[in-house]
Amino acid sequence: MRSRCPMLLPVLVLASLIAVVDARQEPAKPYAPPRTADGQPDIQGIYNPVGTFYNIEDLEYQSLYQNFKPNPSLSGKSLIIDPPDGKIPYQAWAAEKRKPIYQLHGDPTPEYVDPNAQCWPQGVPRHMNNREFEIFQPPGHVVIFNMAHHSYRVIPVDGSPHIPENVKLWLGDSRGRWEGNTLVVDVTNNNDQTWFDVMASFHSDAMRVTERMTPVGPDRIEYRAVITDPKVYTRPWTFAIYFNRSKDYGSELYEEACVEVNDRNMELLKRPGRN
Amino acid sequence: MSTRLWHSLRASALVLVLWWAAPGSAAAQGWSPSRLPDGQPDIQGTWEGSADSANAGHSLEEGCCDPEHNKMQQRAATNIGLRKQVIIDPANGRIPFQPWAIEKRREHLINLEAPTELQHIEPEDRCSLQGVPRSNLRGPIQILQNPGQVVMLFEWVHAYRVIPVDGRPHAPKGAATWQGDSRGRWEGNTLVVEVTNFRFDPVGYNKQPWIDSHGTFYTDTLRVVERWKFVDANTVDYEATIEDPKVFTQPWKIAYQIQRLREKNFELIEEACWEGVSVSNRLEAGRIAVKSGKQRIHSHSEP
Amino acid sequence: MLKTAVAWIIGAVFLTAAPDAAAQNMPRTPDGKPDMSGIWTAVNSAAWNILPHAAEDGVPAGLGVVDGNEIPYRPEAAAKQRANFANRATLDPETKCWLPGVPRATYMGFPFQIVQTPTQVSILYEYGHALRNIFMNSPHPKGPIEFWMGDSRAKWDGDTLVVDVVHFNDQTWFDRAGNHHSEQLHVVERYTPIDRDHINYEVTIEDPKVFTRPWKMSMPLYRRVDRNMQLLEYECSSFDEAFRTRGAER
Amino acid sequence: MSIMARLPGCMIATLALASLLPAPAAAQGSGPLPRTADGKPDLSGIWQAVTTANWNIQAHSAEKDVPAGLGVVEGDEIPYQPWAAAKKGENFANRATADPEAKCFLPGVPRATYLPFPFQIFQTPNHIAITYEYVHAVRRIFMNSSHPRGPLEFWMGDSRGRWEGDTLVVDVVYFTNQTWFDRAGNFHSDALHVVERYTPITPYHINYEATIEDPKVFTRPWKISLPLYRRIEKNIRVLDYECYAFGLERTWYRPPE
Repeated sequence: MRSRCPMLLPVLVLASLIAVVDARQEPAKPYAPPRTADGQPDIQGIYNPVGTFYNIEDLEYQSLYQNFKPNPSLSGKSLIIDPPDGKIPYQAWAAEKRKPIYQLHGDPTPEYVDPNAQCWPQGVPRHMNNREFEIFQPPGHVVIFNMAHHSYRVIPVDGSPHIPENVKLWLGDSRGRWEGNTLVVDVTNNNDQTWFDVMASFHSDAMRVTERMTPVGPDRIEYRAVITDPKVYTRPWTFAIYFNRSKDYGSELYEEACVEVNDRNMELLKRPGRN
Repeated sequence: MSTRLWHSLRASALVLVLWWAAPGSAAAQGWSPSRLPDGQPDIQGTWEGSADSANAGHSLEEGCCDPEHNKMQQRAATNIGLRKQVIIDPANGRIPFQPWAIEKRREHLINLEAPTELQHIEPEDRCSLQGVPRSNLRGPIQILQNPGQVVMLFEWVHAYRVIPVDGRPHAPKGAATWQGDSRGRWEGNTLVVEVTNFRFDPVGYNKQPWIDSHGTFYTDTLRVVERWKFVDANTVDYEATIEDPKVFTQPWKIAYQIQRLREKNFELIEEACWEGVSVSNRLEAGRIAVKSGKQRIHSHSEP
Repeated sequence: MLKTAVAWIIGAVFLTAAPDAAAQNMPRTPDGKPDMSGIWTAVNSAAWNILPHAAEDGVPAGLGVVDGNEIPYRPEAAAKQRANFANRATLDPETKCWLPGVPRATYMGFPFQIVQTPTQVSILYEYGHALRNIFMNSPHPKGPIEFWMGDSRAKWDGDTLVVDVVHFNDQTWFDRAGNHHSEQLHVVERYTPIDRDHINYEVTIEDPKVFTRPWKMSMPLYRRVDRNMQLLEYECSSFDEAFRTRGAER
Repeated sequence: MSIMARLPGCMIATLALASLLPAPAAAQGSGPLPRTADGKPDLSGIWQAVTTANWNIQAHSAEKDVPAGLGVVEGDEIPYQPWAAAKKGENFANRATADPEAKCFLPGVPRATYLPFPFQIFQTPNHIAITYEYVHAVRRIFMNSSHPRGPLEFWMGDSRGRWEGDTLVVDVVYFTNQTWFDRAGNFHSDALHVVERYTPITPYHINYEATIEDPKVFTRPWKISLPLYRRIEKNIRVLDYECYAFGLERTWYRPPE
């Protein structure tokens, strides 16, 4: 995480630590997970992300999407821990492009419909910030299975190179490595069709994401994603959530078809004068 | 549980067994060929139908050409008709069409003379594959052999035939092809090839090979059995029995000789027919002929 | 890096084994050469685009087969490729069922059969029954000659069949994305058996009229092991569409 | 255990003799099979069927843009009940729109296996996952555990696996009646029961068989079989093919050129 002014760095680190401290109940000694057969820290299991799906920059509006009341107590809180204002550092033209979505986000026209609502893959890091997902670690890989849209992401941890640059993929091309008990994932080759939430928080196909997943306890993983996109943002920004191991879900994710049953939803959007 | 390895072992074993079964007839008479590793007689080289079958590809009954046609093909003006009767059964040398098929063939011959649609131009002039036995009547045939198969390469439209001789079954009926599905076996020095699964166009009969340019068509029940009898190092007595109960009144047989090309290091060259063909002027001529009522049947024997 | 990779991956197999080590389980012809006779297929999406490409409607994504992921076009040739791409629906010679040329015939997704003999190796392609007769240890005829599939002359370099191909016309493309060449195209193919069921197919392409330097593509070829595998046909000139256009041509 | 081991010695010498021996139960193939710690053949890796079965699982001639194929159905005959044979003909006639693949729906089993796209097998002792490039279809094969109580309907069915010697046997039930076996209209009902057998022949080939049973549609079970090829390209990856999004990409927010 490069910041423009080195002096600022310690302050930022301090700030993110404070944000984390109150949430952490476990003892100070760092948690050491068991190992898989091929020596990876074993973080397998089904998790629920604790973040938000609706507006990562302002948690007050989480509920509008499902027509509940806004929650003023969360106003101003954001999942973005850097920059400190919790906002995505859009370049001027990009901030402008996003404005119409604010008026329409409750009742969007097809052009402004959230790609997720059309069952398209949610992209990185959003597919970690949605609903239950499973971490599966076969030899040499970490594989994430989502319940939503039966999407999956394969993260090889074998040191192999990325695919050629101009092959753009919905969930990008991930390469992972273990630094101690933290999985560090470099995600390149992202296409430009996914958002980070319902509010058209978009990116270009030059986006690169560096994720850090650190198990801090048997049932909790801290997740940080540093997002870089010189075409759309003025500087890199960092997004932070955590995952709780799901106790009630049982051990098997089932198939959730989306496209197959989505024709009806798409029809709802196409109201007169809207399609 | 059939494994790839197991399958190939079993197949090659079969050929060995097959070969031992018939040594007697080879030694009895004629040519004693050199043998390939899998026991097949070595018939590799380049071959071509002899002069007397030269025009049979155009018409198995009449041969082909008239003086003007020959000039166009830079052939001797007198190179007309068949030197030697190619159809040996029935004895009259005519194709034993059933009544309805005679009518259909006439229609083809009339359209051939004054084509107004692409469908009227016969498959060979549209650079299509010729099927069997007609592929063998069109220029040089290079034969290569590998364990378990005989491969025939042609110059015309870079066609080829792959003839397994390892006893494997025919392809399923549903996978019909223009060249038909060949399966061969050796009886002494005679390569016997059964060909079925021919591609059949039930509507226009023109998106399938014709047995000759004179409209000799067939249906999905066509079955051809070829006998390539290698009488000596340079001569094949070729015979083919053609059978289609829906079109012909009886199986009929053609026979002629095929000779080894003596030309040293002869090489097949690329013959890109489809890339160069243009049929539009033929259609233009056909439309003019029809408009002026000058339609006649295509023939070389009538005046 | 490979050793650590192997440590992580007990299951996955990286086929970067040196060809010689693996080639000894390769069947051999009586004259001691690797016997590549059989039916083969390239399994990739190079037929659509030999460069890396994302998925499109009907077009699977592909990692590309060109070394370095870049074709060194001259400026005007690069412009022509862009124009070809824009009009590929009508300009691609494949849409007219013309012979595909070399090396495109190898990776069209259709099987092809290698018939190997000491003096001649013939390759029979299911697509449009394209045929290449590769003559061993003999010189090209004097040019200029223009063939769709070029004139192929080969020799053995150890266990690798090296095929030199010249005398092309300028009508064929390398894929459906408009990558093109001139009649001065010179192709050198290297067929190196990795083991009984895989060949490493490497092609060097040279055409001073179109490219600033030679460039290479490479891909594995897979021996088809389907039960009773045989070539069938794709007689595309007989399909209605090609049929009709030919009739209308002047 | 070296993965790079090849078949010792030369194959040719044993050709004549070996063919007289009974078929070897386990696969001798070229080179010993890679195995996991618990001794099972390791099927992990990226695989692909190379066949025209997705056009038509039965033998078929070529048509425009449709390559010919020998078919993968054993005996090349599908034992439809009379009404079902008529329905299949109707499907074939309307295949351009009626085929679920035209609408980018999940392909079902066994069709997912022979789509012209690669898929990756991740193998662990009690759970095998298969991730498909086509519309990121996924199958989770839970080992040595029984199907949950039905009735349930999944597009990709519920898969339970076990090993029989070196063959992975996968029992799949709880299908919808929405998927087809190919683009030629071959269909099934929600009573479909598929038993897949993945038998590695060499480190690079799996013999894939699927027995198909559906008392509502067929008069008897029938079987398909085809080889799967391990993809050996260097750095091969399963990519993506999100066909329902083709032509709908948005550009209103792309950066100024």
